[in-house]
Amino acid sequence: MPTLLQKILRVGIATEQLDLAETDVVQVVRQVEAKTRRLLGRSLAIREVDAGSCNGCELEITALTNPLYDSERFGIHFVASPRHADLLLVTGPVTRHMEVALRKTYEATPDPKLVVAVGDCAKTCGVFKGSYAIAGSVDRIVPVDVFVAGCPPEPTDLLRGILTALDRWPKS
Amino acid sequence: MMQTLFLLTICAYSLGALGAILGGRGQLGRSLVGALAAIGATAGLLLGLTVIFTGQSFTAFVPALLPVGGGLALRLDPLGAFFLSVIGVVAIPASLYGIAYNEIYESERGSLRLLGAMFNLFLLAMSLVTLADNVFTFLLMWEGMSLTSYFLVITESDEAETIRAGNWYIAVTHVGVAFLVAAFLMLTGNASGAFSDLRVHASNLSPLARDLVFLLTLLGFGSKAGIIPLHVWLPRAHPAAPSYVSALMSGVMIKLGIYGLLRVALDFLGGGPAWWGVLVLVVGSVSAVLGVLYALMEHDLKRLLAYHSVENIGIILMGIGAGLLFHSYGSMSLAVLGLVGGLYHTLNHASFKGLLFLGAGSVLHATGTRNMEEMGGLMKRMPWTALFFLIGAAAISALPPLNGFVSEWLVFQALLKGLNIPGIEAAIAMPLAVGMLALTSGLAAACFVKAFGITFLAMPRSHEAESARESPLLMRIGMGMLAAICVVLGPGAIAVIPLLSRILVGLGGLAEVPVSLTEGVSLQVPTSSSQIALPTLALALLLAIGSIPVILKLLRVNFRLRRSESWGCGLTELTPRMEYTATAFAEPLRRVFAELYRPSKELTIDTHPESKYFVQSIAYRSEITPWFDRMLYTPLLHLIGYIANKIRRLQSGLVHLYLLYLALALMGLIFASRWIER
Amino acid sequence: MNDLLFSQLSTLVAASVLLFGILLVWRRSLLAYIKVFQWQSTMLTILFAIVAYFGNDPKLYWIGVLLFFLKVIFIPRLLQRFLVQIDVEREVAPYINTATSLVLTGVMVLLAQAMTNPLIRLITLPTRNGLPFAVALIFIGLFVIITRKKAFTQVLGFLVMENGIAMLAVLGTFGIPLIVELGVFLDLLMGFLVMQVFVYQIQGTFESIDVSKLNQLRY
Amino acid sequence: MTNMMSYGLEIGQMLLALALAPGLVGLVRWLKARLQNRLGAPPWQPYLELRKWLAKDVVMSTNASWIFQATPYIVFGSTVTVTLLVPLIATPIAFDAVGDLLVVVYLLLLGTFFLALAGLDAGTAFGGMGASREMTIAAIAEPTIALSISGLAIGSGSTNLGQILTTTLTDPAAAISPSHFLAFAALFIVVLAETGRLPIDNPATHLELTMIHEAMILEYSGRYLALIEWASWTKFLLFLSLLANLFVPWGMATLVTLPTLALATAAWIGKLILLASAIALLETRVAKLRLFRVPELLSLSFVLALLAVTSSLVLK
Repeated sequence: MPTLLQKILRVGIATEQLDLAETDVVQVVRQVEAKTRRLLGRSLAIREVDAGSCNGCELEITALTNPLYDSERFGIHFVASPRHADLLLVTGPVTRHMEVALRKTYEATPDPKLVVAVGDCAKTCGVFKGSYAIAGSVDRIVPVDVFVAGCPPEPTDLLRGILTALDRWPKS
Repeated sequence: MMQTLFLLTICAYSLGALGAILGGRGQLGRSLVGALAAIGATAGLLLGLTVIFTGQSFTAFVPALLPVGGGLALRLDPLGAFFLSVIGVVAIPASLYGIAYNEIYESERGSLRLLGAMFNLFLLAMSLVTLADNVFTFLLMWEGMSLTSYFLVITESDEAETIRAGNWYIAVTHVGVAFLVAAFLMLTGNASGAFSDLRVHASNLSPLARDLVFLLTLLGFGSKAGIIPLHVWLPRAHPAAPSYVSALMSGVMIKLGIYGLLRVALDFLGGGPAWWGVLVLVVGSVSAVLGVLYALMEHDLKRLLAYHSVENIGIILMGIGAGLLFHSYGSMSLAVLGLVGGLYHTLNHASFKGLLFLGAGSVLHATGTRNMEEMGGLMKRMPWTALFFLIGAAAISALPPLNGFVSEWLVFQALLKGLNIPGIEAAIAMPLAVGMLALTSGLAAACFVKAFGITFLAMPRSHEAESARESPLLMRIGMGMLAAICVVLGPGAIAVIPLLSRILVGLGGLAEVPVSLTEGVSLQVPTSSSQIALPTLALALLLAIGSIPVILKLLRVNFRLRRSESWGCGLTELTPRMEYTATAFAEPLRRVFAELYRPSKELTIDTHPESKYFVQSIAYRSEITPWFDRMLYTPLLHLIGYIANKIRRLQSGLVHLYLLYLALALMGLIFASRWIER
Repeated sequence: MNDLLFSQLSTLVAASVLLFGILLVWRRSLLAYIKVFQWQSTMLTILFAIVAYFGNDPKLYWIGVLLFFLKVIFIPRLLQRFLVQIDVEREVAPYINTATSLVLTGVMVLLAQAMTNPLIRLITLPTRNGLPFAVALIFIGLFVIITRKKAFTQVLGFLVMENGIAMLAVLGTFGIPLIVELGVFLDLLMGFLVMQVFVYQIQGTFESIDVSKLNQLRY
Repeated sequence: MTNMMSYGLEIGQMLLALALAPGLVGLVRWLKARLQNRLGAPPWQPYLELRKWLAKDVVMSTNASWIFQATPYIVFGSTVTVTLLVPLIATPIAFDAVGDLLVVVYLLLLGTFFLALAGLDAGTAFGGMGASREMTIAAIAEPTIALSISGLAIGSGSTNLGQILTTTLTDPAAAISPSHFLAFAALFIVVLAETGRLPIDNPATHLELTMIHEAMILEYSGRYLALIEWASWTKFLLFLSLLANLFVPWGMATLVTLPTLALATAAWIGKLILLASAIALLETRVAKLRLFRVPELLSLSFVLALLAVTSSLVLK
């Protein structure tokens, strides 16, 4: 126990502070925070759907929750059920096996909801294009609000994508 | 007035029995037989209530009938009247329910005549047990009750299992009767068999004889009540009997064991040393915990309920044991607390267990199976049955503000007060009893989540469940009556409890003034500030639950609702085979209590001949043999079988030899009687 | 008031000594056993200090200090080194499973209460209320020795039992003469060292410290 | 105390409990984030979540029945009723006469019972798994609760909450008795189990197979989810308040005047923050137990409670 506490104290807060240099990243982050606050009461629940990706995108998405990026500070967190989600984060070229699953996940999410398709595969099916196992890009299965390009996209891009999607949140 | 009610009870039941033998088929016949039973039960209930309210006993003496045993002596005092009323509470709905339920026996299955007649006679015998005022009448009616219920158990005699259940029942019951006869013989001595003489004679018995009488009655009545390990007949006989008969047997008949125990231990013997109370408490705790633990492992809906009867008898006995313990220490007001807790639980158990058995019967009627693994989704197909079963399930799980909670609260309070009793046996027994009672109620809640959830919720697991239909109106009325009683007896406890404490007035040296357990709308524990006001609580709860939607509406919360498939993690189709089963639901508890259950496991995996990585089928089989079967009854049956085999040598088939046996027995008896004379 | 405080404090600390005994039944990792023993001995030292302070018995301080060095520092350190050498981490599958063991522990405590009850009524020492805990702790130590398979755990059981005896002594008589106490310590140390050698031997012979394997010696 | 004031106090403490519950959970989360070297969401995050859920649609399974719809109301309603029964800032309160400690426990069991049924209602495997686990843990935690209650009831001779508090307040020496201390330890373990905290259940998990509480509510959304989560947060606050007030009642108001109430509220919140920090620290320190180790932990707490009762019997 004492060793653990010592370690915690020594490391301090690992999350990158916002008031560093006024970089691009920080601006994005600020905007996300402001927008989530305005639109969702600063609470955005994300359900991640891996529709056949190579897991490259997942690695970056996971990075969003680590102490460095700590998406939780903006009220963005990942949930275990689409019933709890506001936004679906879909990765990968949609394989034929995952087609139904993706559709059902979309169906299971309560309105209002958003879909962000992550990675190049999600838009163009990438190198998997034309394979017999592929059902098509994400937007052919479910309506997509925003595509995030990149193979894989960086966490910053992900945040930017989420931010853009939030613009489409229905005004009540 | 009382005379009329009494005669009406007797006549209605007798006519019912007669009518069933003469006709009793067809819609009209069935209705007539059932209605007569209901009338008899109503009259009995009214008679019981009259005696309780006026506090005056009702007596009837017919010396000409049964002259050998001292005549047919009947007397209904408040204690008996309470149990007579309990019979009425369950018998009225059960009779009405039976009218519709019996339709399945119109065809060849079982004899409707026998069923109707035995049903009425069973009710009559039970009623007269509470009225009996001498030993002979009591034992005769007790035996009549056992025999008629035996015939009711084997109604569906085309099934081998039913016959076996009947055999178990009749065997255990008669072992019990043997204990009772011995106990009553010791109690009677040279006196006449009248109960008033018994009271006098009991006070002259030596302490050792009193202890022996107590033990014999505990065993005798315990076998009827279903204490562990004498409960083995319950999980066998209850599923076999028609459901409304199970409701009566479990709701009422086993309670007459409690009646007998109270009558002898408290009334005749006037209480005893502390260890009587501790013994009853221990027996009660063990029955309660083991009953519910084995109930959890059952997937046969009616067997599950039968094991719960064992559990609830345990809870009743815990109250009574605490009462006897306080009685022996002379703290009479606390003794009343424990006894009232036990008695109130008797009434409550009668109502909710009756209800649950009727509900299980309704499910059986609709699906034709008792196996929970083949049910599911009945909520939408049988909404009324589901609602009533839910009320029963909540009541038996002791959820406030229903009736089961009140009686468990009383028993809890009695046990908590018991912690203050000096003496090391109480200091050890009481905390364990508190823990076991709490464990019991927690496990009961878990078990009824299983029973209700698997049976009624989600998707149907079989074709039968899929095509189930709601039961006929009369069956729903029967269940509805009991459900209403369960709800009313919760907050209504403040009206019933004073009556219960009045019943106990003067019994076995309890105070002549009824102990007040209520104050205003509160239930109040004597010599303590523990109290609950159930009506206020119920009101607060209803208000809290009811006002939430209103407040949400006022807050303009989003009320849109969309129906969609269940979230199955994106599965193509969620089929009933993927649902959680009753076995799976109980699995964690089976593991937790593995040391007790010692389940046998058998796992067979068939793989493809080419490669062991391709599994073709997996079969899993796990069985639990209750330890009392394993350790007590199996050896016992072997022993009896062994002895019977030896005795077979006596059977030669020669008439001369049999005559010799007769002569020898006669001579032996003569000598024996001379020896007893001396 | 002083007596009341003495009584409450000593009982409280005695109860916590017992608590660590119960924790020993619950835990599984051998390293945790050592920690539990260390904490228990610390509490025991505090108990000695309390009795020494309120009972005006300065020599108990000395025993307390000795106890601290022996049981909180020396033996745990030895045990830890020992653990590294035998390279076993967990007590697996005791003869009686943990949940049942814990319930049995509860029953043993009840028994201890029942046993000491007449005694408590007889004596007037302010520390008398802690006596059942001491007896219960001895039972628990014995129970651990009986039901656990690893020789290491049995050593711990032995140590805990010894703690129980020390607690009984300090609560029941306000400590025994120093020389006797020293003798007991020496005894304990010898016993401990013997057991250590014993465990080494088992380890060397069977490549395991599972005592249940000892029955192979019959063949 | 006049009637008017005592009922005002009841309503006041109910509103206070409901209002503070999300904040308390947010505080634990924030502290945990800090201990994980993260910035974390601010403590008021749960309020924002509530607001969002209340604005969203509900999606309900086609398999589900009215049980699914009634459960959130029953769970929330029973929790609200409990907030009336538990003395939070002042003692005695008017509802002491309505329900005692046993009623508190059984009312919460009522919510658990229906939540488990709702878990089964949609017919999904995870819902059933959650229901089964929740009921298992609730059942085997029950003896400990009952025994801790008895341990408390021996001293005061009653299960009446007001009476227990008054007894402890007037007899501070009892507060350092071993039975008090042991009952606290026992109840603390049970509170962790009942409110789904580590090491029994991980409130932050996303892995269905390790879930207990959350597995039952995977099907819920929108306002239903808001009600259930709010109720479970309130339950957490209530259990912590019980722990704080039953064992360390000092600071509670015994007279109803504005200054004493303000002081008592401050003391209560202080105690809650202390306990919440302890839980956050504990959750950082320990790992989740395997499900079948949980009964062992609970039997440990049972032994502690048994010890609490018997030692207070011996001391009598």
